[in-house]
Amino acid sequence: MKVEKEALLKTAEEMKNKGFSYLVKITAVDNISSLVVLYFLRNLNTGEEETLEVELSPVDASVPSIMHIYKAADWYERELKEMFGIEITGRSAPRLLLEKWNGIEPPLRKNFEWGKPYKAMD
Amino acid sequence: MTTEFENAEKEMSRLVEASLKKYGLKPNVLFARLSDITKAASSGLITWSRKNSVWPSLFGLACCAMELMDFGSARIDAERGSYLLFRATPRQSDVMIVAGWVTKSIIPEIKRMYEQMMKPRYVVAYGECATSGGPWFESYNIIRGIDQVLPVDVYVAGCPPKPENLFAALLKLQKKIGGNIEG
Amino acid sequence: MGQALQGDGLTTKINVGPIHPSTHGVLRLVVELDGDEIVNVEPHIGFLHRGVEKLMETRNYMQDLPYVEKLDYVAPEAYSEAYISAVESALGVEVKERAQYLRVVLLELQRIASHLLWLGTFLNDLGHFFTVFMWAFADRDKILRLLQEHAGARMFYVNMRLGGLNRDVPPGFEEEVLSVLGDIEKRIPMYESYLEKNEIFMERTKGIGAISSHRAIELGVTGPVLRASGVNFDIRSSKSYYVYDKLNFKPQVVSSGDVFARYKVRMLEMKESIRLVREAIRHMPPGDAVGMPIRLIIPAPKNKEVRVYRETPRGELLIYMVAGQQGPYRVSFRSPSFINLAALPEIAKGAHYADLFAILGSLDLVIPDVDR
Amino acid sequence: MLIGESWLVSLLNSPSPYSEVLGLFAYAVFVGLLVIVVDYFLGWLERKIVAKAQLRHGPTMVGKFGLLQNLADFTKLLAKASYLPKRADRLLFTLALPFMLALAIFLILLLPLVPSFGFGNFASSLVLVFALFSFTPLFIFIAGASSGNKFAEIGSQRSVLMLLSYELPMIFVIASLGILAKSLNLFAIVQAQSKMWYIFFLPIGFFVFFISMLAELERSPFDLREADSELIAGWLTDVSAPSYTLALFLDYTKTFFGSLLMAMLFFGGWLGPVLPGLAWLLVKALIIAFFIMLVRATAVRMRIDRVLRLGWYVLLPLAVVNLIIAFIV
Repeated sequence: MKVEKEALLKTAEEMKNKGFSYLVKITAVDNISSLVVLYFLRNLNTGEEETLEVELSPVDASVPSIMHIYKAADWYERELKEMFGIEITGRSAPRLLLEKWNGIEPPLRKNFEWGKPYKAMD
Repeated sequence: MTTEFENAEKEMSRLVEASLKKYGLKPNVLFARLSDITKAASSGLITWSRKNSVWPSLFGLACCAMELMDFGSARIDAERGSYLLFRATPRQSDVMIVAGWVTKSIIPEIKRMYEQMMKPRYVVAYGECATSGGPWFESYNIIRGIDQVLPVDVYVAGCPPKPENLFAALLKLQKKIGGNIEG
Repeated sequence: MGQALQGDGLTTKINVGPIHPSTHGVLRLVVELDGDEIVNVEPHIGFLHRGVEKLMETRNYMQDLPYVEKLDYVAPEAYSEAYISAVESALGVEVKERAQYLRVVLLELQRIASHLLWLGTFLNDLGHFFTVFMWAFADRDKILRLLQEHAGARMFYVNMRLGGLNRDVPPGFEEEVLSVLGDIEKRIPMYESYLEKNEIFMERTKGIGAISSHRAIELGVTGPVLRASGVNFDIRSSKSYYVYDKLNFKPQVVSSGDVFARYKVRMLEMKESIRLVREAIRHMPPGDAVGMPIRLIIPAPKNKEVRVYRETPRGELLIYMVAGQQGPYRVSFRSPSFINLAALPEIAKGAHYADLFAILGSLDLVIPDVDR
Repeated sequence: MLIGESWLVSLLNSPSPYSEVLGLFAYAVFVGLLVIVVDYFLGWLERKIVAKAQLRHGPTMVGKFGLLQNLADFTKLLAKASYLPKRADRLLFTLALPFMLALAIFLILLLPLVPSFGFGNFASSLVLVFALFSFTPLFIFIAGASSGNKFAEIGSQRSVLMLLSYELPMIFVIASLGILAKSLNLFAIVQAQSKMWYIFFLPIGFFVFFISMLAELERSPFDLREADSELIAGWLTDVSAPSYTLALFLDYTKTFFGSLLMAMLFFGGWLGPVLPGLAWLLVKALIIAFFIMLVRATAVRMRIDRVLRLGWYVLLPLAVVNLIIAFIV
């Protein structure tokens, strides 16, 4: 189900009231032209699934945080930030999830320079 | 490892001679001969005891840690072969069995743990990931093998190597401690 | 040390370091203690991050199979089977009838082995000096030997192919499976009576780290942890992939939600898995189960986006794959231990310091699965 | 030959003036050797028992039945480099362990091993033994706190907590024994058991005594000081290898002391039909040590507040009941 970035919070609220109370996963796909963020939701009683897709421009992508709606979103959003460099607006600045991960640009983007000579961190 | 001790002793005896010469004293013959006797006797016993009591320290990183647990479990009973079940503190253990891939962010921890272990200490690189980075050698966060960080004594091939391989590797390490395999 | 006086806010920060006997893998917990009570737990992960999803994008379908198994190395069968069914649905390949039964048998055997490993390490965390650890590992060894007969390796069996397995089971495999399950079935009541009559064990697990079912759904926990707090949800019944509906699978649910409930759910699941394997073997149709190896030249993938939901011993695994020509364009794993660990600070708040390790053990985490 | 005390008595009343001093010295050396041999054997026995409980057989490769395994362990540990942590308080940290070991061996010296001779042959030797025995948790606290390691500090705090909750029931049980034997002298208590062992008079007393002794010796269900899975090694975290040998010896000496004490107070120390006194005592002590080690192989560790609750609410009333029984009997 396609969702605009601005309408994300409202639709997330709606889905929660409609019974989609379980957030399965937040992940993103970097097809070079655009960055798609996917939210997998599920209604535990009926078992049906629903995915919200948000289209973002790859340059400085940012997504509003839905942590206050789905408590489980906290860690997923922080992983999104470190793996894709997508800014998460509207929440406290999270500590780095992955230990000692500063200074390395997001690896899961397609333009990630592969096999850069790494230096054993002393 | 044992070579380290030889030059340590040579160093010690050189210092003793230098200080004795400085103060113009004659080395105390009786005492010197006594220390030789005890050293000769104890060196035999000490190497024997070091050979026969190798305590691994708990350092399971990843999938090889599962095989490490099997190594300690009932079928291949580790305690049978003088490898007491894993001592938790690095202070009281001799062997550090590195089981799993080594990432860049864990290097400070490995180094601190290695320094905490007491002097005659050995490292066993258990499994492909510890010897050469294993299937992840191209990853951006992996160190290709523990030997870039620590001096390694025994490498164990296999992914994951069977617990019996580890038993054989530790026996080889014991031979090395006993001094009949150099380097 | 800033040792705390009762309730005056002065807390000690304890660094349960990355190399610690009871963290299974490398996980640093910064625990804030007020006296013996936990004020806040902050897990630091990333020590075992090796960028699997990035690596998988650069390799073709067949080369990724070993990667997927090493994600969760306590139940590698579950992950490799989920990945192969993702590739199958991408290429639109049908799984053979007998292969479906065989996959269920292998999956459930792996589940029993993983729960046995959990039982051993869980009791080690409670301070039980390696005894049940040895018993559980001895039983687990029998199952590993069974899987080794089929696949040739103890832990990582790259034995899944498109539409089936790489080879059919050796003759006499079924009788052996039944005999091994026979003595494991005798062992489980022994474990249960040994533990549930042990008054100290009950004290250490009853009522500790309890979360209500609403809280569990809110935190997004999954698998036995979710079913232990009374939420009746199991992928095997809701999605009923393969032949689980024919084997009339019933999810095991306990409602009290504490550490003891998680232990109970896993024991019930073991019994259920034994029943499932027996049913599967009884109804297994003859015919071939050998699948097609993934060759380099493969037909263009039919549907681009693929979602596969599976139930691993630790929880619900979702593989979302965008299929590329040779290899996956993008693979994303929803690893159950990741979200269970994210719930740890909520569950462990207010517990005693010694209970932190009981709770950590009851969540059954596999840290490389968290860091990917 | 060695076990029988005849040679000791003859040495004592030999005419030479130094006989008194020589006798005491010989007795002390004899007890020291006995402790070392029994410690070594207990260490080996423990690994074998725990292994058998876990469907495997313990050390077998080194020596005949793995007998030399402990020798190899001890000498290797002694030959390792030693290390004093920077933040540790040097004097206290180095002194704590040897002092504890000396105290434990001295306590065994006080016990009435041999009927006719012993250091503890005066009026209230039982009270003295327990007063000294309650020093060990204090030393553990000193060792833990002075090692400057956060885990060790928690371990040492727990040891003091446990001391409080387990001294009281023990003292009540000793009081009941004193009433039964009408004297606090260890020798008299053992002598008084010639007709009937005290275990039949005071079964509750033995039960309370056994549990609180387990807590004092930090054996399995209560080994909170050295909780492997939580505090890495509790107060032993920063103890480097050579002093770890002392810790091992200390552990087994305390177990030996605990089982000796229980053998004497409840099972009539050296009273036995055929064998010489000391042999009977050793047999009983080893049986009790066997049970202590079996508990270690099977019990889950308790949480610190449960341990205290057990101490105050369960053991104390039982000890009082035991006291009343002692009055009646």
